[in-house]
Amino acid sequence: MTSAIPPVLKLTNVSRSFGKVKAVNNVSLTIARGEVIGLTGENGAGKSTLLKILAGIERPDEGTMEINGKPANFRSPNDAFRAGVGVVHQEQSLFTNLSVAENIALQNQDRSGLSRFGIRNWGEINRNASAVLDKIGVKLSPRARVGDLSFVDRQMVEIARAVCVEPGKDATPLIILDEPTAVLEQAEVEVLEREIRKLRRFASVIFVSHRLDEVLRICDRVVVMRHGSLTSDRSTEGVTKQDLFKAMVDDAPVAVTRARAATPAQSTPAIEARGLTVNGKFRDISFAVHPGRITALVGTNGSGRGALMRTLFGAGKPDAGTLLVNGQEVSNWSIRKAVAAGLAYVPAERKVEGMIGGYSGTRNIAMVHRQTAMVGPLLHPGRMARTAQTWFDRLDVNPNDITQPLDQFSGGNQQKVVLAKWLNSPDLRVLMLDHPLRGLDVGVSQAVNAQIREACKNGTAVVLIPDTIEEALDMADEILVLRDGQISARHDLSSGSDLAIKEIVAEMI
Amino acid sequence: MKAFRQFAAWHTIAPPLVFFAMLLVVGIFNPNYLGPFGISIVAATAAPILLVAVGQAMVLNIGSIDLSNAAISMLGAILLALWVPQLGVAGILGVLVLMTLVGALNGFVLAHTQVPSFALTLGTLGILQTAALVISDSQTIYLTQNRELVTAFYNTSLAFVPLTFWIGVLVAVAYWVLLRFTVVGQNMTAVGKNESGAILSAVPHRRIKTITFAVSGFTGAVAGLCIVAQGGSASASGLGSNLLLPGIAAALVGGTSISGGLTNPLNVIFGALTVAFVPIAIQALGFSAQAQSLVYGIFIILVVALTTTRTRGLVIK
Amino acid sequence: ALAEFAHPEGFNPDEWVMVASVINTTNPYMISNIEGAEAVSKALGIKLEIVNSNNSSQTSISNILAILASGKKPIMFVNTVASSDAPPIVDAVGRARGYVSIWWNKPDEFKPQNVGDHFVAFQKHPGVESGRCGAQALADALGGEGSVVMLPGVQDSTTSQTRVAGFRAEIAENYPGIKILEERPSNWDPQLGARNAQDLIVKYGDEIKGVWAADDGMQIGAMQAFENAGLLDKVKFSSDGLYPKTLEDIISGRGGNAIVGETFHRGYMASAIGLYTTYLAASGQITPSELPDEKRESLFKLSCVTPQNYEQYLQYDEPGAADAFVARLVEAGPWDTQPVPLVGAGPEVLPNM
Amino acid sequence: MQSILSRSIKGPIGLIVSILVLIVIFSILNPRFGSIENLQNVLYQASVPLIVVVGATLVIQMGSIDLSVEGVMGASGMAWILLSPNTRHALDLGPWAWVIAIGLGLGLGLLSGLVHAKLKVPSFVVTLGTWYVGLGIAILLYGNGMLPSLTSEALARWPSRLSLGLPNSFWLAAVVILGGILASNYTGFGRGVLAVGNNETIARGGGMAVDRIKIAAFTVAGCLSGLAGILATMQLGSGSPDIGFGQLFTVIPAAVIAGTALGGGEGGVLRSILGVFLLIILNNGLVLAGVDPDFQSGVFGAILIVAIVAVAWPTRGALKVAK
Ligand SMILES: Nc1ncnc2c1ncn2[C@@H]1O[C@H](COP(=O)(O)OP(=O)(O)OP(=O)(O)O)[C@@H](O)[C@H]1O
Ligand SMILES: Nc1ncnc2c1ncn2[C@@H]1O[C@H](COP(=O)(O)OP(=O)(O)OP(=O)(O)O)[C@@H](O)[C@H]1O
Ligand SMILES: [Mg+2]
Ligand SMILES: [Mg+2]
Repeated sequence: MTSAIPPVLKLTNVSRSFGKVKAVNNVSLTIARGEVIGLTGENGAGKSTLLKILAGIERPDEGTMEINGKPANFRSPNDAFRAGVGVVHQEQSLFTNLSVAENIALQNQDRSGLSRFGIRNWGEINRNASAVLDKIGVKLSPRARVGDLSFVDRQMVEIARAVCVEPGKDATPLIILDEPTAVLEQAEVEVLEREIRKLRRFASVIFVSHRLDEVLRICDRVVVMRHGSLTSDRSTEGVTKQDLFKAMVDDAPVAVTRARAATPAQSTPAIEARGLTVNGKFRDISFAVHPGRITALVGTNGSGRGALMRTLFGAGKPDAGTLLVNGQEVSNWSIRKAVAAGLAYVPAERKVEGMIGGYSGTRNIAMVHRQTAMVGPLLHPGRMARTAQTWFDRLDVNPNDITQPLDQFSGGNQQKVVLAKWLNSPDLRVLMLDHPLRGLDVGVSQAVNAQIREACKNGTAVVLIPDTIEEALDMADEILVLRDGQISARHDLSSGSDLAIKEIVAEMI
Repeated sequence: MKAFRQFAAWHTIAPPLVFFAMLLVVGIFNPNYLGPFGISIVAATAAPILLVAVGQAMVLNIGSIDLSNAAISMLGAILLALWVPQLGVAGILGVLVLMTLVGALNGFVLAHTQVPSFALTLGTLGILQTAALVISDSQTIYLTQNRELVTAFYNTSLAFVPLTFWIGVLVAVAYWVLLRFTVVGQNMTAVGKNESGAILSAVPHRRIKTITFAVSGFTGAVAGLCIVAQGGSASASGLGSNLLLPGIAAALVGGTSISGGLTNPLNVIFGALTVAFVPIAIQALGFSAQAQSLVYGIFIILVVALTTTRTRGLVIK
Repeated sequence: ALAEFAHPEGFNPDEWVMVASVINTTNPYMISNIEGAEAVSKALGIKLEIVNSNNSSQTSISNILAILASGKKPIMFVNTVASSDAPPIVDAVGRARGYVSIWWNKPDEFKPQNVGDHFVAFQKHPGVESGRCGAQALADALGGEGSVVMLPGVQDSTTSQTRVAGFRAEIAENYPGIKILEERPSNWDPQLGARNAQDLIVKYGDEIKGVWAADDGMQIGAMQAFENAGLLDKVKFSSDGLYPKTLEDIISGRGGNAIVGETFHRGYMASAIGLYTTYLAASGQITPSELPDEKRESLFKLSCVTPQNYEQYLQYDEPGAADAFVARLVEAGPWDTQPVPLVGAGPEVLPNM
Repeated sequence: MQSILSRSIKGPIGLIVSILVLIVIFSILNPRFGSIENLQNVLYQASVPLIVVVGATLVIQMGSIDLSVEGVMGASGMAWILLSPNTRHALDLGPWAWVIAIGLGLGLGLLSGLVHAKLKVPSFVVTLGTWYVGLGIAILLYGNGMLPSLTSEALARWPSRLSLGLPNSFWLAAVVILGGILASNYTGFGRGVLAVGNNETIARGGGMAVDRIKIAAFTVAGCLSGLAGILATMQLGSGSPDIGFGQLFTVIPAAVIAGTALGGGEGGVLRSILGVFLLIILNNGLVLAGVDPDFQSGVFGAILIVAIVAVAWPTRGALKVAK
């Protein structure tokens, strides 16, 4: 083909290793102008590494890269940005102490008008940010401090920042979105989808997601990575989820379903809230979860689900209402009392709240329930290791090395360890999970869900904040819909009623 | 240098290595330092620094800082000098208990009011200084009775090294065991590495902070014992009144991270030896009195450049 | 160098090292200490090491220990950072089979007589006397009437405490018309002296007629504060040490002859006396245990200086004054050298108040 | 993450209230406390730490610390007075004395910055080293000679002379503060400092010249310490290597109390200035109130604790991280 327009991106035999791990192995990829490419693959398949190479953060060991027909040899993220590559990283990379506008401007230092003679022109910086935010249809004050924003809003700022790229004339920007939807809710995903369709008019897009239906819906072409290599590269037309599975893993996972637990007749609820209120977060919440049942809390971001769950766990003081655990009313509730009463909490922000990154799997698992691994006040390293090894084997943690610091594991494997930490309880009464599948691939997600179901079977009550409504429908016996801090609807799924996603979305907003 | 840095275990062996290298260099100029006398001097000087430093290292390990621990030593020394003549061993125990409580109070207030430890312990520092002045009536308290009970710790040597230093080593080993093999120790490091994560894992973080500062207070009191053992007397601005910065420096030279979650009390032993040895080495190498401050500064920078922990990706503050 | 100094039989100067330990190298008094030590070292032909304590007891002690490790026997003069430094230093010198004299600070109970021959002497200028000098000069200049403020040094320093006691006693005994408004310890620090003086000016305004400081450093700061407030010529100052800067101010009559009283003693005299006494013991020319108490725990003369008599002290700041002093010292012995002969025995008795 | 990490004092309101409470109490104890004369006195005394705190704040905002203040002040102050009309010798370089003295501060700051950024040595120890290097330079410059004092009446009186009713020292500090605020809010450097302090890893990943920012911050701090050394020397009228004595333990607590978290990313020049005033007023007030000197540091410490606890109390929470 002798097209006058060169491809936006042309990768030839690119590789990158970390020690023995070949994170990216001999990848060749071409993206045409205006194309939206879906990139998917298991956790640790090498997606982020590949994107970091495009973004100038990692340098390839081998191979060549061309952007808009020009050889690209990025030395820094700035080089990539100037060449027209804008990135939303998987891990949020905003300065939480600075304003929205400034975060956008910092990435955009070369733009004229933002500073004159080295002096910041705040008016222009704010105007520029407003313009960009408008362009992607986000309603945010440019002056807001990023640290005060919700996770989603921050994600929007990231996207705004990425679309600021201004490659030279005749050049097409390449916008890279590394799992932008992992933290988004249904409605927000729709906003993003619209946004990507707009982007396509002037840019090419690489979109990474573990949600295969999303990939199939949004993208023109889908590329699958596995162990660092490209295993599939084809148009989305006519492709099914099962096809993608096969390209990702050796054997497609067997979908497990669980018979829903019936409404218990007589048993005491493991946890019950009566009129629970935290001013400014949620109001008058009443519900009960019985042993062996799963209750999902759905709602938009900011609807108060997270705060409610934290309050149940003793991490926040209710302003009104009562809380009953195992039928007993509790007072002066605290995290330590909650844990002693058999409660467990898997927070959404795994790295910051869920685990001790610098500690090994062994130590993380022994953080909470370690009665069996203690001799008096001393730790029993042997027993700790045996316990950890049991869980690593049971949850199939990869790499199966209980001594490696947890921050060196992929997110999915981290989540397995966090789960193990709580499941290791001798008497787990209530398991609370805030977005437990965030960022996990299909295989790992099923593994985690299997563990949740298993715990449930053993008589644990589960409170779940799911990523998607599908997840809620798949897992829960009961769904509580929260809107603006109040319960707007309840659905008992054990009666077998057929619930439509649309219906729930309507109750959310 | 670069090759060294890449050497993964460098930071674990650097503190002892740098110390012995310095000893060797000085020994070449002045062989007496390689003998028992040289060793005993360095160890004697290092003893109070070591004690203050391991206490500080424990506090740094949970991500806080204790600016008051050297003042605790000072007050401890004065109380020892006042109490030991009448009370003997009970006086020593009394001081250890009291100073442990002072440390615990620091930690308790810190944990429950959630103020920055830097500011809180600065306030405690002021109060303790006043306490030292007032209790000593601005006098040097000279031990007359029961003098040997305390000075024996300095005057008795084991393998040429005074007992005060061995006490420091003992305490360092105890803390190492505490951190590696006990629940409390594991929780301390967890709080230092990720406090939010620790809180949500039901770590009793308030108790942990109280205990850690109590540990620092206790170690400070033992340092006070070393001061009195060496001086036979104590005063508010005398021996031991300049231990704060050397203590922090020794903890850092010993590989402790100032941002928390990383320390090895055993290496702090060598950190303290190094920090104690630098001025001695400068004197021994024969720099003029006027040049000593300059050379001291350069030495400190060089030593730390060699011993700093530079784990990949670790942000150096 | 001087003509070869004749050491007594059996004293080999190469086996010995002279050590002068000073609190820092930034204070004029300490620099003068070093000068005196150098003069003695030159005169006696014994190598000299200076220890810079950098205001820290620990540094002082460990650096002294470091020199002891060199293997030579020390002849040592120590200007201690704090009283409590004396015992461990003396103890270490004893172990190194050397000799030491301590200047200015030691615990009262720690007496050379009770320790042994290696602790040759404790020496100082009387602090009470110094305080009395300052009080007299100041009170007389005010005509016996008026309010004064005091700037002591470091609170737990005996030197400062004795000077303060002397000042207060003199006022109480002889100047009923003088009122002491306040004491503000200023840690021997000129800047703190200035800051405290400023605060006192705000507090008392022109009620302050006189300022006494425990040393000239703090007085220099205080004078600057009063000058800034435009009050220098309305206030009188007295202090201790007759620093070169102070001398200049007296000569120039700064602030309408603001400085009315000073004391005279020089750092080089202290170190020379200390080192020479110690040398005598080291070389066997004296046996400390046979000396009377006043030579073991000694007070050396301190002169009151006024704008009227300062000229007679100028000779001691001429170039070569230290060498000249050492020559007289070797001639007359440590207890009888002008202008600082031995005048009494310590420990200083604080006046009853 | 932010929602759970220490949300430091929102705005300096707690601090302003603390200062006002102190002012009221001290004025009741001694009416002279509120006089114009004392205002001038406080401003005069605050001017040196105010200059230093601007640099210190930049460094602390970046998550580092600069302990070298006192040494740098000594070196620059000594260099300046020896090159200005003084009692030692006749050498008088006029404005060049300023350039050379501040240049010395710049050099020392550059040294700290380079070693910290390039050799990756914790700033705490590097600057402990530069402290002694600076002090050592001051001592060597001082040598064996006599105390150098200013012979120029004009220079010696300049700091305390009043312009528009306030001492010149303070005006100098005000210019520096203004510069600091502008640099902090309106330059890439100032914003970079905040970004690095917030998250160095992200800053590096985002292609910011982190090392350059770090070196620049230490260099600016060095220059300002140098300037402060000159001012302190002028105020005293004589040079001393110890001219900076006590500044470190005014300036860093001032910044920290004012909410410039030692971890970086928070606080600001304006707030640190309030911190300096809190400490200076506290000291000045204790003297004016006639608190027994024996108890001064104790009362100081106690009030400090009460003040910071009062400021931090409303932000307590089960999950707040307090370092
Ligand atoms: N800086 C690094 N050092 C060492 N190994 C690394 C590094 N970054 C990535 N890896 C490894 O490279 C492999 C690919 O990681 P990458 O983050 O690219 O996967 P991914 O496909 O983005 O996974 P996920 O879906 O979880 O985001 C993994 O095995 C990972 O552990
Ligand atoms: N950092 C913050 N600053 C101000 N308001 C906040 C902040 N975080 C949350 N909120 C508000 O608190 C309320 C509850 O939010 P929270 O994050 O606790 O629950 P949630 O958003 O429903 O949880 P999730 O994100 O898991 O769905 C919302 O009104 C939200 O706007
Ligand atoms: Mg990834
Ligand atoms: Mg949330």
